[in-house]
Amino acid sequence: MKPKEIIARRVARELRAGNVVNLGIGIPTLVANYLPENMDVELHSENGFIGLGPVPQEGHEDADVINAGGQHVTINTGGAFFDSAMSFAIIRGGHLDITVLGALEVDEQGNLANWMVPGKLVPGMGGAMDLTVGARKVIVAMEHNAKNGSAKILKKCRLPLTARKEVDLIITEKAVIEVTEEGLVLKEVAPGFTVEDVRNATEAELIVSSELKEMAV
Amino acid sequence: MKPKEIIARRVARELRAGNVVNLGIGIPTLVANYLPENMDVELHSENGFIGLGPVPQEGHEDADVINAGGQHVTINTGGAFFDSAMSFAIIRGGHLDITVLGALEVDEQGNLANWMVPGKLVPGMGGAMDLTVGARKVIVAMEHNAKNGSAKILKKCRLPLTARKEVDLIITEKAVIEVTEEGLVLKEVAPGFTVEDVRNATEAELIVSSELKEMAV
Amino acid sequence: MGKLTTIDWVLNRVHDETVLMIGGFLGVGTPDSLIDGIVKKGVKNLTIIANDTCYPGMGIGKLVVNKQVKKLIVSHIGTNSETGRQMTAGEIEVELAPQGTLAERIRAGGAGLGGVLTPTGLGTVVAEGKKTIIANGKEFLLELPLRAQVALIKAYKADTRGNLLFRSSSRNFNPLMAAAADYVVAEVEHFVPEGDISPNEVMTPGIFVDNIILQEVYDNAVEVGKGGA
Amino acid sequence: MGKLTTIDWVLNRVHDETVLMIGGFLGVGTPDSLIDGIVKKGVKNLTIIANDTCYPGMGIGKLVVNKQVKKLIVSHIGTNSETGRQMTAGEIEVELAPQGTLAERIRAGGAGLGGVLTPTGLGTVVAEGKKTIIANGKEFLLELPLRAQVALIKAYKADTRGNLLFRSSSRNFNPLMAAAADYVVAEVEHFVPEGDISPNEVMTPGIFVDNIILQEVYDNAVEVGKGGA
Repeated sequence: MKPKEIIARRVARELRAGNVVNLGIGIPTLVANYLPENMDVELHSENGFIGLGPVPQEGHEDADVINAGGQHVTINTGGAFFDSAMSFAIIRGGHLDITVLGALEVDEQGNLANWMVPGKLVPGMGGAMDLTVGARKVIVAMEHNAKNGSAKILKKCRLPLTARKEVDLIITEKAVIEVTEEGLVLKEVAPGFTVEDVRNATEAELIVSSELKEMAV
Repeated sequence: MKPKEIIARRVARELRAGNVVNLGIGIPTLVANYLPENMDVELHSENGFIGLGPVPQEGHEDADVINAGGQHVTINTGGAFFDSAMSFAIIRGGHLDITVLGALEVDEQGNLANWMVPGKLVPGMGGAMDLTVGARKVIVAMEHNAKNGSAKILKKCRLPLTARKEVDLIITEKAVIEVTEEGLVLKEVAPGFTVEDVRNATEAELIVSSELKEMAV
Repeated sequence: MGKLTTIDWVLNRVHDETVLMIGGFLGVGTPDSLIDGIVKKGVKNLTIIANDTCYPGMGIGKLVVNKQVKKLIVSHIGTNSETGRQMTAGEIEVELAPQGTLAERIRAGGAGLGGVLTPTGLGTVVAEGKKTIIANGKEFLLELPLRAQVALIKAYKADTRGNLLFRSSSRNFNPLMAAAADYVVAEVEHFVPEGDISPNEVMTPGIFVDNIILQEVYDNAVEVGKGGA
Repeated sequence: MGKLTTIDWVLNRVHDETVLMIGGFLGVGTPDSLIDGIVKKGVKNLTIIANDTCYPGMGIGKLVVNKQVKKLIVSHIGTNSETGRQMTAGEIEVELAPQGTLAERIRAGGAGLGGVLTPTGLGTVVAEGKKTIIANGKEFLLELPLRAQVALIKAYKADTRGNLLFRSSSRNFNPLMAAAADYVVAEVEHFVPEGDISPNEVMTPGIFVDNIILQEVYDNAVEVGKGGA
């Protein structure tokens, strides 16, 4: 299995029937593919609807139905369109159970950086700051390390923050890590990796959970 | 003509085609009866619509269509219903050209008191404070004096204010008075009254306009 | 989803001291069946956030007459003499808020805003005890969000997901309250299957609505309208 | 009423230095005909308030590529490399706002609020230079309202009074912007007589809309969707 698939599969296990969930661009979007059939999760699209459905077949695109990444998607029966103020009232007002976002960096305090690299990449925060502050549970879904192998789970974020102390759970292809008041708690390690492997790939201190488990994928 | 009719007729002359107007309870409501036929004024009802139409015939009431006074009314073709946040966004956001309200007291600075008499009457402000602050033009439509003959146009309001310095024009059965930086300017006197009559019925100082006219009713 | 339930089920969430939001404007858009249920249950010391207290024997007015209310946050009580009497007698606490301010405070509660700045109420008793903030060189009052434990709203139609349509001027505060409480119940006239309300038509998305009850049959149209005449 | 007009008429209100709001999210819900008109007119130094700058050759992206923009207030520019290039080169000023904050700022501009308190952006560069306010014991950023001289929005359908219906996810910022500018123009696909849109269906009341233009025929559905893929 590719790392992205492992991550998406594991994130899918965090979702419960009835949850209202926003899936960010990239790996988070893949999570929708691994939800149990008929599990009634309400996917929210921050450009203005709830009930985000699958990508339409070629030739069946509706010009007015895109997701927040600009791709053509569909809306499920029973969904609802609304304006941007309502969309972010849902996000900010605590009506979103879970947001799943990618990250450039995340740290021991649950700080998140995922919106810019000064001097290099300034795409803008889009909805990420509101999602991170507003969602009841913030899950970071990302590959454990950067392409050059450097750590992304740090003692302290070096890039400009998206939000302060808002991350609850970090899910990578190597591990599941919970952000707690005491610091980062290693809860699960993926098959084929040891605790030491995860520690070596991580800059932040990791507290090994007394209930450490193998990561289910 | 009864005083109320004189007042309502004169107020109607202040309205222009295309104006978005809110008419308060009491004398202001009567203004709708004196608009020129086919003059396209958009009446706003703060409980949630634009396009307020006439009272329906007995037996033709729609349970869900009332005005802010709780009376059954109708909505004109081309009108629109909305929620209370939108209704007051229209009011507060400067989208209302004119509000016409009754008053207990109004003073030289354009202060208005029309929502409570301590120890006696505390109905609440309803939409009056927002209407007075938000509308581009605030017209007070009231009988010149209280039932006991006492002045209602004062040097300084004694009752708790509805809003500070927001009144633009005062229309009574005796006079039309404009609120200016210099004070209250008497612009029109109704047929049958003299400037002295108006002064005697008014506590506030009145500056007689150089263009004083007979009030058209 | 099973959002449709009974009034009794809903009343399990309404106790002495509960903070309630109740939709409606002079009785129009008020969930009458739910109110009748509360009257029957007889819970006391309610805090009610609503536009008004309707008329003495109608809508929210029933709860006032039945002495079930400890505190009101409303914009207007002039149509219910009993509310005024209880206030003057010190039996009920009444916080009066300008109607547009009330709407924004409820909206802020639902939208996760810490407050809004409004010019309404400056220089009046409404400003007493509130922070004044200068923004862009102008003075505003800081008005804080309102939330409730339970919101009882009235809609015209709901589908099985809880998506709502409101009708005419019965919309008023209902969509705002739907977002601003921990537990939200919509009393509706019509209950339809998922798919009967198009995603473009929905006025309140179903994710805000926890339960739905069908309104008992009322025909108080004429009385409501005359009460205000 | 005569709200229906021509693009040329609308362009009489768009000059060098005009502050514009333009609806849309990655091109969906963007008034393409009006943008083409501005490109043709060639006015410079525009300030544009919008969610994003779409893709280089599309929607608002055309105005960027054509170097007609002095300043942007947007939540995202990552889909338009030319915007990034001009920003890095100092040719364009970009103020980035969180998308929900942008929505509330525009709404506040239209609703006559002096600002809103939001938790979004606390502890980030977004907080720089902004007032922090404690409300109910929690910290919030004070975000100020946005208004424009001209709002160019896209709707699905308008009636002669200017009442608007939006379709699907093309709604986005359009209803908010309709309330927040001195002059508001809706580009629509369908123009119908007064009465064809029921008062209960209206999404933006006609009183907000000064002029309406009919959209020229476009069929860029597939390209827009692929641009973001």
